Amino acid sequence: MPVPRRCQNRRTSACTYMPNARNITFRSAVLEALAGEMRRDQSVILIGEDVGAAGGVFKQTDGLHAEFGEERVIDTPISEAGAFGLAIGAAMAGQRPVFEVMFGDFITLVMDQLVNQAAKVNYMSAGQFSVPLVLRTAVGIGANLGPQHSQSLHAWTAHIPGLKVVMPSTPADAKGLMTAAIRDDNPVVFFEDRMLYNVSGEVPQSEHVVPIGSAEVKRPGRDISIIATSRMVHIALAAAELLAHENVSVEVVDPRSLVPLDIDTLVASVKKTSRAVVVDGGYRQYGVTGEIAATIAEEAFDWLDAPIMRVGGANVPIPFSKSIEPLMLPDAAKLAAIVAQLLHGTR
Amino acid sequence: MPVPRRCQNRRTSACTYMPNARNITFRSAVLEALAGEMRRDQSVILIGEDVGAAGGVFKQTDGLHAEFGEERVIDTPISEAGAFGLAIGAAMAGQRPVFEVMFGDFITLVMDQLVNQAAKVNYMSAGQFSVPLVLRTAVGIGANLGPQHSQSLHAWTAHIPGLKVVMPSTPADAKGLMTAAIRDDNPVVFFEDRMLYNVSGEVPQSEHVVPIGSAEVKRPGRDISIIATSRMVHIALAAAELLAHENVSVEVVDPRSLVPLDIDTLVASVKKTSRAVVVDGGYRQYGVTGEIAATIAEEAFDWLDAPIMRVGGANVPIPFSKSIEPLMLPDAAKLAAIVAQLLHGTR
Amino acid sequence: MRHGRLEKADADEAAVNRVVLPPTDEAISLLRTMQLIRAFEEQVRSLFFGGMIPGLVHLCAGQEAVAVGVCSQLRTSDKIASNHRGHGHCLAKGADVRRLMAEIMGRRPGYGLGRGGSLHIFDVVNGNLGTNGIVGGGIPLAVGAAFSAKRNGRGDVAVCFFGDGALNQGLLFEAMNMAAIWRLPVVFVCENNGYGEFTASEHVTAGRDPKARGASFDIPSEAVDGMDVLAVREAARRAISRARAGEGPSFLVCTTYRYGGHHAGDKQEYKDTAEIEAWRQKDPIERLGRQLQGENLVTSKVIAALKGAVETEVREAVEFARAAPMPEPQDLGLHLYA
Amino acid sequence: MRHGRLEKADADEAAVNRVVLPPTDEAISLLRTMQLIRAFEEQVRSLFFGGMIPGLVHLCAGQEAVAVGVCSQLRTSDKIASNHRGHGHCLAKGADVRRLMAEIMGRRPGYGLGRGGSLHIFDVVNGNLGTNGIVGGGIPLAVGAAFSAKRNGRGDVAVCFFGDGALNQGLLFEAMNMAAIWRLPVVFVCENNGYGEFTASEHVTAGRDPKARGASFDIPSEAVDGMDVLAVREAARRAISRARAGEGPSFLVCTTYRYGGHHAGDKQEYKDTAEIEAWRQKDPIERLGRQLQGENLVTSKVIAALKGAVETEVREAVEFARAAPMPEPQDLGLHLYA
Ligand SMILES: Cc1ncc(C[n+]2csc(CCOP(=O)(O)OP(=O)(O)O)c2C)c(N)n1
Ligand SMILES: Cc1ncc(C[n+]2csc(CCOP(=O)(O)OP(=O)(O)O)c2C)c(N)n1
Ligand SMILES: [Mg+2]
Ligand SMILES: [Mg+2]
Repeated sequence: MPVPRRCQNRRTSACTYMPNARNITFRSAVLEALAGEMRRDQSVILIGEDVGAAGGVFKQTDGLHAEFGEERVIDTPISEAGAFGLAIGAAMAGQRPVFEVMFGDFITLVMDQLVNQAAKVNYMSAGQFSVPLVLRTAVGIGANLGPQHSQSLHAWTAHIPGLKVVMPSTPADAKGLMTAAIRDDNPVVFFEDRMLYNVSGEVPQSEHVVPIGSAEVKRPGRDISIIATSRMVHIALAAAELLAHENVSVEVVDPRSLVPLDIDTLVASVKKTSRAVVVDGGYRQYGVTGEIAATIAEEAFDWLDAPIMRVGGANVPIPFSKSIEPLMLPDAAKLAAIVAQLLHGTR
Repeated sequence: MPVPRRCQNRRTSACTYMPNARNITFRSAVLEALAGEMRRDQSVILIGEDVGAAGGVFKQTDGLHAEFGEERVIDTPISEAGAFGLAIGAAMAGQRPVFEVMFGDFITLVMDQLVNQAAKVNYMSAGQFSVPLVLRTAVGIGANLGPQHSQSLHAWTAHIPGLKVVMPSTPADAKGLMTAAIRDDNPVVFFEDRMLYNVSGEVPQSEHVVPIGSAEVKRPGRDISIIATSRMVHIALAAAELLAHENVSVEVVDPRSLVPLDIDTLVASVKKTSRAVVVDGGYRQYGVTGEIAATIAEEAFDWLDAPIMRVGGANVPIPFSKSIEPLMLPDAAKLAAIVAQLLHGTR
Repeated sequence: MRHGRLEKADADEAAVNRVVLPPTDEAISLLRTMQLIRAFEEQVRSLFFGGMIPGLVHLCAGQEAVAVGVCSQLRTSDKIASNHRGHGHCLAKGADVRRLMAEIMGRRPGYGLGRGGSLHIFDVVNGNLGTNGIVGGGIPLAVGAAFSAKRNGRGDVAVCFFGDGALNQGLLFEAMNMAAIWRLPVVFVCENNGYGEFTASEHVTAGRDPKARGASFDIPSEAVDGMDVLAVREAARRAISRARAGEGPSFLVCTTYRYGGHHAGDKQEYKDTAEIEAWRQKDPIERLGRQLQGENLVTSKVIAALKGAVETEVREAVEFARAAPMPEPQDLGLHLYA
Repeated sequence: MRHGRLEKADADEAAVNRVVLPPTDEAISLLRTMQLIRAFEEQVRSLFFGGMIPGLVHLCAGQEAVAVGVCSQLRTSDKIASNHRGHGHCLAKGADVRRLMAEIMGRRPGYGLGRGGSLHIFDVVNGNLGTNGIVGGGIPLAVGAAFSAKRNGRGDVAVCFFGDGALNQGLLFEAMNMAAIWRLPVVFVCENNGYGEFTASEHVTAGRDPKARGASFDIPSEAVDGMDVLAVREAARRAISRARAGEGPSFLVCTTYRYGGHHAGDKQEYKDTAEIEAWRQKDPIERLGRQLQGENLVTSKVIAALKGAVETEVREAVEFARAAPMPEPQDLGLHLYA
């Protein structure tokens, strides 16, 4: 078996061999997963606003309508709640819908269907009905879209038992996790940071499945662990690069899914480095960093040399103006400074 | 000035003097606040399903319709999203609505209005419009109401900048915090555990305001801090009583509001006791215990003798059956056992 | 009498709903199923007051004709989505009486291991997508099942049952619009019993004629006397055959009445007794019984025997459920994921 | 020509919408406001392509008659709630051109300190409850303002503007139902421009006649030629006087057209050019100009002068906004709470 390319992970479980890998964008990687699964399984259908002939407002469904037709690529009215309810009913009746919510901010409109129906049907029916469905949505600060078009409420969905929650950071993971999400018999919420759509990376051409619930060490290191989600992984890697110049060896770990959370990989990293920063792009207050930090602290308390720091989005509505929107999230330099402070105990 | 009754708090800030206190139920205490504010301020109106002549499904609005008439106590159609949107518009135009969502599970239906409108209007309009509104809802496991009528999603609302989130545990706090919530110029989400409605306590007859954002030490202690919300405060107090027999001195701290969070009072307690357990009645995964534990750990790391433990609702839909619903939450004995383990390092 | 405005619409349609007596076997089956539901609800009520059922139960006594008339036209592979007042829908769609009772009593042999209760009864074998604790929640599920049925092309249909209260949930309109544009094989069945909880529907529902709400989407919409199982059956037959034939959705507004309170324990202080009495005069079970006797198709003895039989069946179900175990601690975490 | 089905409804109502020419001053003011909006949108478009406006902007060129016709009948204390295509509504309701432009460009003197942008323009002085990024989001806000106005008893009204896309949001129906049962002084104004984003409304909207959706709540509902400011003004006058008189809500379905794409930058590949051309022939500004000239109320010179003046006003606003500062770091946290 040839040596995996670009695989920086020493734990084999999370390390993926990539045959026929090519450099493609995150957008194309998700599209490849969708098209691949739609070819493989007739019951996979795509439902959303302007996902059809228009190919999605971010061109994230481009070509699917042409290939699979309007019976399987369905443009809905602007009726998020009803259309998502419809998708759940279709899933209960044997379809495998991928439902798109155009902007992550609008998942607020489907919460009743998601929480009170989709997440609980398998449990309430004692397994008589399942809800094999993917809810995908584009999120992310940074495109000057303002307070109602930039939020990522992944913390909400991670709070609800019965859902799985996925947040890919790389094109390969995007393809592998979307494939796994579609094949999963449970409702999976799939958050795509739209600022990653044009980011490229190596992605296997053939079928590629990344199991949901496996974290990956994206960069090994010794001195401190940065646990980062989705786009924050890239900022963490850039910060790690900056810190490498100062002889700080940073390990970057990407949980890849929030539910299930691969806590073992996270804890193993922190037990090795004894220090951790958790970085996430959602609002910081009562966001996912608290759960992750607290869980690690419970499991690795005796290994910790410093408190686990948490970095998240500023706790304000997301302004649209170019001058201040960037203040919502840390950049690599800011994150590196936080890490440096933590290492030198000057907090 | 006479000595405050029943005040177990050594920090004067959080300690309330209670003139003319009588023993009344939590339900009556909230009702007193509503009636008091409606008398004081003509712009206070009450909007909800069956809140009028019927007096609420839990009799939580009993008598208000008779006193204030249908112009101010408004029965809505079963249109949660629209009616809540209406309340927001009314608030922007000068009313001070108290909007009731009958069961906390149904707040899922008003999330778009809450998150994308109410929470952001003051910010987006740069203070031109504010949204002085209270969203009250009854929550709580334990009445065999099943998966869609027992959830408390306070963690969600606490995640959204621009909202305040209140969770009273005692009748006095319920009155004082509801009064403060109605007077607040911001959207305040007010969670009432319906299992507390019949719990009685001393409540001042006259105007009583508890500032939002002030935690209270409900029982002072030396060995360990239990930080508990809403009904969990009572379980914590019962556990503390059990532990007192084993010569363990437990301090019970009630944040009373999640946003703003009175982190100083929490940290002061933990710095004193060096150990903490955080207890909340929502689903444990990605719930509020993570944020509270992680925040305390950040601030009091060097004082901690053990990891902060977190106790929450089981991570499953809430079953209705009498035999297993009680397993969703800890009781006093279970909580006492967790504390004992933590103290004896046998975890 | 309140709840009268809808009577009017009713009357307007009387001509359309001309009664056609079905074959005797089928008529008896309609009668029997209504009796079964009535007997079931009576047992549930007494179990509730006897402390054997925790939580909340919403009984459908008085409304049997709607569930039975509609479901009589469905086959097993057709789907229904029900609401909080759903025992009748479940039984009419073929639910096992014992498993249903067990679920309502929180016992392990129930449809959901006794963890869901009355508000959450799922029955995959009979195509029941669930009773539902969310007003309106089941509506789009049925539309989704209809979407799936259309894809599968085997002529299956879906039905959602909901109350007049759900007429004001925006979800209904979204669902109707999609059903109409995609010509989905779904029937929207409103059980208009004049009240949502303790509030008279006329206080919260605009428009003289609820049918107009469906008609605004160009969905064939008709008012039906929901106390007449034969009228319901006829209207359902028309709607369901349209659906099977690929002609899209229909909307049936069935005027009916719940004899009891919103939930067992509600004293109904918001209704006057004359109103209740007037509606009891229209009892759907009595009515069909009279019709069948009038045509000499059955005797009062047969009717009594049928009634006795279903009462026995329900009593046995109660015995079964009473003897059945409660869920065990290890059941708490089962089926969280598929 | 697509977007034609609605033309039909339009024609049916032509008789009702008989044009009444307003006093000259007022007619000129209508013309001027439409010109102002057109000039404003043209500037916004070129600023967007010049990289001076980040994010997304949705322009209303072509639709001016609706905003202007309706708002001409409102007083300052009346409220409006707008949507994502809202610059016209803001200007018609009296917004300061400079502050509006500054907000859209993300500058500190804007209505929201330059933090909200085009989708979030609030103007308390002129009773504007905001443009809105959520399709349908503004509708219940207007209904709430109407609720408040009714309580206050000063005869104020509220108007919500929304597109044909919002016709399918359940929120609209919930809002209409409440407005109807409580007879609230609110006017629902649908700007039916035939498309929601890249999807033709006929593909996603059931029912031949959108008016029927309002009528199903017994709300007086009329189709209006939204390219004719005088027709809009007349229909709005009727609706608003009903509202002021305590006679409750109305629904106006105004057929109109957006000349440009869904947002600046959308190339409109889903429209054919003949369709665009046909609609441009109905241009509301040209039309009113012709009507006024036809009645010899103004000359083409006056019209040109008016146009020149608003163009200057807009250019000055651009200069103002360009020179204005961006928000500062400390602005990030301002106004989180009142
Ligand atoms: C979304 C939602 N809102 C409120 C409730 C509380 N609730 C349960 S049943 C009911 C009344 C329903 O009335 P209707 O639809 O007419 O059905 P009926 O009870 O009359 O059969 C209400 C308000 C709920 N379960 N779900
Ligand atoms: C709830 C919601 N869903 C989807 C969108 C994305 N979106 C913005 S505008 C729009 C189309 C709206 O169409 P219409 O209401 O007809 O207004 P128009 O753009 O034609 O003026 C959509 C789908 C949104 N902003 N909000
Ligand atoms: Mg009813
Ligand atoms: Mg449109």
